[in-house]
Amino acid sequence: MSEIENKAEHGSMDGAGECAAGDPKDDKGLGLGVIFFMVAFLVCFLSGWLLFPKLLYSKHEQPFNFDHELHTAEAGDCESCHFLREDGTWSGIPNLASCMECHTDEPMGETEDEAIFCEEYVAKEKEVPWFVYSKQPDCVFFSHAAHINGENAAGKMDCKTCHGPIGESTSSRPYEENRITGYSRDIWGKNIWGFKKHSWDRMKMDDCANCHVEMDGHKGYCFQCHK
Amino acid sequence: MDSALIPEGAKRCAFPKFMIGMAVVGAVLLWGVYAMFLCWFKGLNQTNMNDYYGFALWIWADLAVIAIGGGAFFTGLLKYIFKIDELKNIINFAVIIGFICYSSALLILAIDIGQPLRGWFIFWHANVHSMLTEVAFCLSCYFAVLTIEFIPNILENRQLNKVPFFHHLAHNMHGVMAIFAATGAFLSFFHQGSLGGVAGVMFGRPFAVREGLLIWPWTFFLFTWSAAAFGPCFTLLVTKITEAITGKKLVGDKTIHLLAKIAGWMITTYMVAKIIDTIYWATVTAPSLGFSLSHFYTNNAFYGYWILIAEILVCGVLPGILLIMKSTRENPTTRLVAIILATIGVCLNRWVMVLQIMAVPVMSFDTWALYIPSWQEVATTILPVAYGIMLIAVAYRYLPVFPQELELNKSAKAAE
Amino acid sequence: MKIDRRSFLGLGLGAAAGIAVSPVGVKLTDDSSIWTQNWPWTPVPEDGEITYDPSVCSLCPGSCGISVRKIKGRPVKIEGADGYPVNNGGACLHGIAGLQYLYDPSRVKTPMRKNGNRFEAISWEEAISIVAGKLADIRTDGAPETLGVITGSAAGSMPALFKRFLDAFGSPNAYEMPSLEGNLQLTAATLHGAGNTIGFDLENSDFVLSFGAGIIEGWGSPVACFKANASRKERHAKLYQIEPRLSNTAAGADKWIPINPGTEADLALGLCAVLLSKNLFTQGNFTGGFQKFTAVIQKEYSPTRVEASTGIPAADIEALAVAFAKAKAPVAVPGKGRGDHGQNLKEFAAVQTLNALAGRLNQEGGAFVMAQPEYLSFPEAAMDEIAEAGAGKEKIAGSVNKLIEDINGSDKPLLNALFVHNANPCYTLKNTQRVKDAFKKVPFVVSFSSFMDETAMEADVILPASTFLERTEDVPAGAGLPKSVIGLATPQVDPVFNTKNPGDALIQVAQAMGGTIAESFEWETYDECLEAVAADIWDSLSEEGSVVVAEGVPEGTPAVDVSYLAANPTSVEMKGEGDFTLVAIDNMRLTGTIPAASPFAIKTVSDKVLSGTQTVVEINPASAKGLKDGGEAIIATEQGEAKVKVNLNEGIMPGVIGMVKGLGHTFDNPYVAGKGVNVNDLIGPVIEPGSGLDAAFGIKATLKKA
Amino acid sequence: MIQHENAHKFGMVVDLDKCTGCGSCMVSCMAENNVPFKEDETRKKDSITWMRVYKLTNGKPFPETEVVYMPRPCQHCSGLGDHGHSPCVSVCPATATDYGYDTGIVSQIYTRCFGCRYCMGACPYHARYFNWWDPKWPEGQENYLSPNVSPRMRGVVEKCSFCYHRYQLAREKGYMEEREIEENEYQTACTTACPAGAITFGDLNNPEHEVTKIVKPDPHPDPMNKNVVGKSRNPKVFRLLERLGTNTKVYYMSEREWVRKAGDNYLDGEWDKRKNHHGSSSDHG
Repeated sequence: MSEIENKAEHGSMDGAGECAAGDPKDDKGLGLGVIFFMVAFLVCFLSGWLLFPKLLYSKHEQPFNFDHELHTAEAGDCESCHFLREDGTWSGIPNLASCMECHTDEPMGETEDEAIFCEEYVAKEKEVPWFVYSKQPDCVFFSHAAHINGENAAGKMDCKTCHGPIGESTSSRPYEENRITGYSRDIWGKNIWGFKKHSWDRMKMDDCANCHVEMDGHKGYCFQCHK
Repeated sequence: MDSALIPEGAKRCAFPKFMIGMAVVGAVLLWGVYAMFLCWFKGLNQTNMNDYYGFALWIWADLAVIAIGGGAFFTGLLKYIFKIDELKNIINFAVIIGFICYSSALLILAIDIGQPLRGWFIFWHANVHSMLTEVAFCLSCYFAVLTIEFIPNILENRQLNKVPFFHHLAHNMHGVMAIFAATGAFLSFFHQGSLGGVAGVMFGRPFAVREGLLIWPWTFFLFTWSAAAFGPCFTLLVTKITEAITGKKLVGDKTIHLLAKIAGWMITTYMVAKIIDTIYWATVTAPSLGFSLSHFYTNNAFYGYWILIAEILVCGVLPGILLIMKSTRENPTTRLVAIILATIGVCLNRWVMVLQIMAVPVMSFDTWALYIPSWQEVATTILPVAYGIMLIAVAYRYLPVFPQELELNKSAKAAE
Repeated sequence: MKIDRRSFLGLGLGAAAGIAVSPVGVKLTDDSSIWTQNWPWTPVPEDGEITYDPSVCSLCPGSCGISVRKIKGRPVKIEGADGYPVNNGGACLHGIAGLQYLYDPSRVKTPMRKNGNRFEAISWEEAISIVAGKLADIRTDGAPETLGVITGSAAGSMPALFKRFLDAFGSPNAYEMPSLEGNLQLTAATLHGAGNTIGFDLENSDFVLSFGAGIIEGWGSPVACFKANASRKERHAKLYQIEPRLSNTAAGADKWIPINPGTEADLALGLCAVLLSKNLFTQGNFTGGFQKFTAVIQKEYSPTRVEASTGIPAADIEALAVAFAKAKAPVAVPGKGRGDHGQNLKEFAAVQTLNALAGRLNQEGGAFVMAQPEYLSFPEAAMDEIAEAGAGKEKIAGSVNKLIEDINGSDKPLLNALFVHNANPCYTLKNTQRVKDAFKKVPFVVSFSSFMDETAMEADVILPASTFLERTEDVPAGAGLPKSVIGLATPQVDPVFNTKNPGDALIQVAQAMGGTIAESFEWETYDECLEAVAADIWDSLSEEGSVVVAEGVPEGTPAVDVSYLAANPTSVEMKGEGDFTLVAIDNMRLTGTIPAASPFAIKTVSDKVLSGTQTVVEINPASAKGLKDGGEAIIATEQGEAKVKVNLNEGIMPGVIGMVKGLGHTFDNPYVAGKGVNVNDLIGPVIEPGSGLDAAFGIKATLKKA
Repeated sequence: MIQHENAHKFGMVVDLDKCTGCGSCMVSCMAENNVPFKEDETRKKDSITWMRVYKLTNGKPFPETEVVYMPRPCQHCSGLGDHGHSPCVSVCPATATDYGYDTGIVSQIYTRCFGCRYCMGACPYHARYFNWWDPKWPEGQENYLSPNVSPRMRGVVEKCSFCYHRYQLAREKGYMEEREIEENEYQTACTTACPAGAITFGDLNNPEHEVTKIVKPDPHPDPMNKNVVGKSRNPKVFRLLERLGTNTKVYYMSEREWVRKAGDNYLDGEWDKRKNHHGSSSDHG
């Protein structure tokens, strides 16, 4: 037996002695400690799960409500407003000019949203500062053309797969932005752990990769989607 | 005033004296910390690195501390696996030195990368082909192992040990230490090796590239071997220094001689391998790529042939011989010379395998690139040294690091 | 109930454990790294629809067609325009970097007035009225001829508009900065009669004999020259470069013939002499005493004599002359470097005469004698009697350099007011101090500069000009081209700052002055003016973006008047003393004139040319005398001295120091100014008798270790 | 790694006899790719130039001196034996750079890179640059930045991408018109800018493309060095450091022997032996 261990034994003896002396107080202290532990644990655990996600994201209302359902009924399918330009690049959210192909500064309907649109933007020829739910960071190059005009099945996807049933929405939900990263919450997904039920619940690189693996058996090379 | 914490029966200097020492070293430490924050907040433009010197002083320091920290795993291996029980007298200290070296290595890495907050990508988005990935994984795992190996020693602190739980924990950990020692040895083999691989796989750099076995270039094995060989020398050196400072004999000669002897044979065998490797590289590998040896050593005074001679003969073969010959090994002076040379030798080897690689031009119309580190680089490189000194001081003062301390200094006690 | 250590321990541990099993840790780790990927201080360029718009670059006389790529109307890249008659696709680095000039830190952002020695911003109205007021005073004093104008070139509607202003105002004092085009016109006037210019059909010549012309260093229309030069490989055409220094042109040439600096004219005449004596020349219609010419040349420029001055062996000279005469389509090209500054008429005339003797005038692959493009027709300028009187007066000097000399020379102010447009004489002309002194002697200087450059800083009022990307302008294509092309620069973006097209500024000044001057400028805007005066070609110009007004080999063999050379004009001598000859080098990556090189261009400059803030000079190791490569040295001439670094370079004649043009700017732009020395501070002008050109190709200098 | 039956292999050949060293390629690259600039760019060892033009001399004294300019973009190595393990890709610990087996282009992803700079050490061409500073543009100048290439942040490595974004845009048009893209639709910024037309860019796997016609790459490993694949069968064409087996996709062409020799390293007298061999091997090319 090495000398350390000898000493150790010895040390523990008087340690035990002390314990014996102060048993009652110690127990209470320990008990109290346990209670404190439980309380602290519960508080932090719950706030981590419930409060933190709320604090992490800031909410922004869109400049005014947009009724997709109405517009699809009036103007036709998604492509009639969100289209590929002649050079194959994606037009994204329509600019004021394309809205004014139908709209004038005279409202067509009675909704106050349209009124706002006509007065604040059409009349003043100001672009609408929409928040883009599906906005990807600058490092991403996403080719809509490849996904809707591509060769195989993979190249003929419908909007819903990634964007969800937004075409059926009658009002604009608030845009949530991650305070740290500036990302739209739609990228990481509603669920704080990033779990998803539908294909459109999340728009992270992994989601692209998974689909690519399914479709062409390979998640592709970096430059395919990065710039 | 802190006597309650000092191991029973052990004599330590007065607390104020101790604190003054700590303050002095602490000042150096703070200087390093300041430089560290400069690098983190202002970026690596604080260094003198450039696009030719992507790897520089820091990476050298990294490789060096990990090499000389190799004493921990090797001594552990000998003590727990090969059951050379004599080494129990130095194993604690070897572990502490290893712990210091590896924590320093990790710290330096954290400063060295351009995007510290993305550091974890190396694990999350690991590229299995990269030697650096292998390094990162093994390094951090082995650091965990070292921590575990260090814990029982901490728990043996007089006060902690009074807590029955801690006491038994320490006791049982001693028991299972063999498993950790084995794991440690295994991990070390790979990260020491892959650090060597880092250079060896650069097939765009004729000064570094080596052929090898499967995916591992010869430098992989050379680095592992050299770490095992020179690591213990550093352990011995630090022990010697600690003894000098404390004015006490802390480890018995028997143990010292044994470890020195083992180191000696390791060094000698390593040098044989290293010399074969160098000759093969100089006469086969490099020429096959259009480079003669003179290309690497004759452009400037700093990277001249002297560096090759110094590394291989003066700081390699010589200490090896000094340590295998009984007479010189057991003569304190020659032994000291040997372990100092050996420590220099392995650091020199790491220097060459990092900085000279960057200095040598590869394109026929390219130029040599020399570099002088900025003060921020120097300060952050000295930081770990200061931190090491402080940790050793604290450990020595409050932990029963040297089992033989009491017995070896009985005579002194009696004299009082 | 007592709260002790253990309670706090519990609290801490509990909190830690609670956080640990919540998403906080993971999310924060991930988000913090994503934060580093989108740092708010790293710009994110806005995306949008991509469009391409054509225009013309007027940064240099090259006048290349450009295509401006825009995102949502925001220019992001300039590229060469495919199919443009001058450059067809390619572009030079300065044009490609053109967008940097839009947002240049040294832009003049609004009209300025000098108050004491600092500028203060004023409104356009105020600026215009100040200028108009001053000028009115000058006229009431009855000295309209004391208004002068310095423009960058004589070509195009803008200089014409300034000239017209002088006419209406009543002054003959219009001056242009030295330029290759100017030198060629002067040469043509001397040999072939006024109104002509000379073009060189490089792309069809099989033997280009270049007298130091930087064919791939910015001579003439750079990109056109690059293309012609590149095509040599397929055409198996030869290029011989005669130059004291291994320039890039010399490096790319089939043969580099080192020659003593400034003796190119001697060699050209020497070659003429050989052709004459060997009877290898073609009988063209030579006038002005061909016999006398023959006699003089053969006597004064015999190979042996020329060997003495040029340092080229007589045998080589004869061989060269024979090779030149025997080639299928040879052409000799004058104009050292960019052919603008430090040139002499003697050399230009001699080289063109060599072409004539070799029968290369108006031959494919030869030298074209072309009429200067006449596409602008201004209505007669209205002139009152003050104007009539002033216009009758004698022009002060024959050239801008002489003008500066005269102003400094006279004790009373020769000019009461001076307009400077598209020029930076206080940087570009030799002995810049002398130029600044002259400017100080002019009571009222108006600058039309886009940038707060060395000359603008000398001005009393600045009417800031929009850059070539912000304004309309007709751009006649570059000097030395074998065809004449007119391009149209159009605004690619609204003026970034409160600037105007100089044409508009001038029109407003004229209208503010009223009377006949206003009558002479009865246009609302410059654009309207241009459309009117360029009416003949306007339709195609505005639709195509360019019009080719002359192309192909001109008809007939032009007369060659050899009287100028027959009189054997004296060659200019180098000033100063010292055992070195300092010569100024044109470097493609820098600009010797305006505007200064862009940050991108400066970034490409070799560290063997600029090191930190020091100019690096080239000398041959043979004449290094203890100077080390990369070491510091003091270069001294009679004009001044400067601290430089030394680059030991085998590609330069022993005894010659090469120093690059285009460095040493002193205005406020940390990316391009405050770097190196301006070679014009070290070299003084030498006016060539007769031509009035500043012919100083270099100066004697000493170089000592610092 | 997946096999693409119709994979491209983009590469270029630079005619050094035509290159004038004018610098258009460098600036076009900077403007195209949002490359930042500093006040002092004369320290070339920390000056970001994806395309750098080197000046080579034959080392002879006046007046025999000769000079040639060599533009050096990223060489887009396909690595030993052409397997796609380029010197940099194989060492990147975080997969921030990969080899596109479908294009042969070596990527660099700035948001993945954490700045260890191992790739820079591994690259013998110094084609990789580190962002030692935060990129800064004089006020207003960020207005000309292009959205097709994302600006880099401090602390990451960047390099030439063969203007991959131009390939992306060309393909978008291709998808739109449901066709393959043409040779001239994807050209790098340096290629289109070169006033001398010294650079030819295209698909080395496509025999129709000009670059392939000039280079005539040998698909079989070099009998003298199995690591070398794609050696040119044109005796005037060479690659930089070909002997290392990096298998670059940037080829150079010159009539001058000393220039071709400068492309690689040779022991004394070795060049003449190899030269002759090259000559013979070029016959069947």
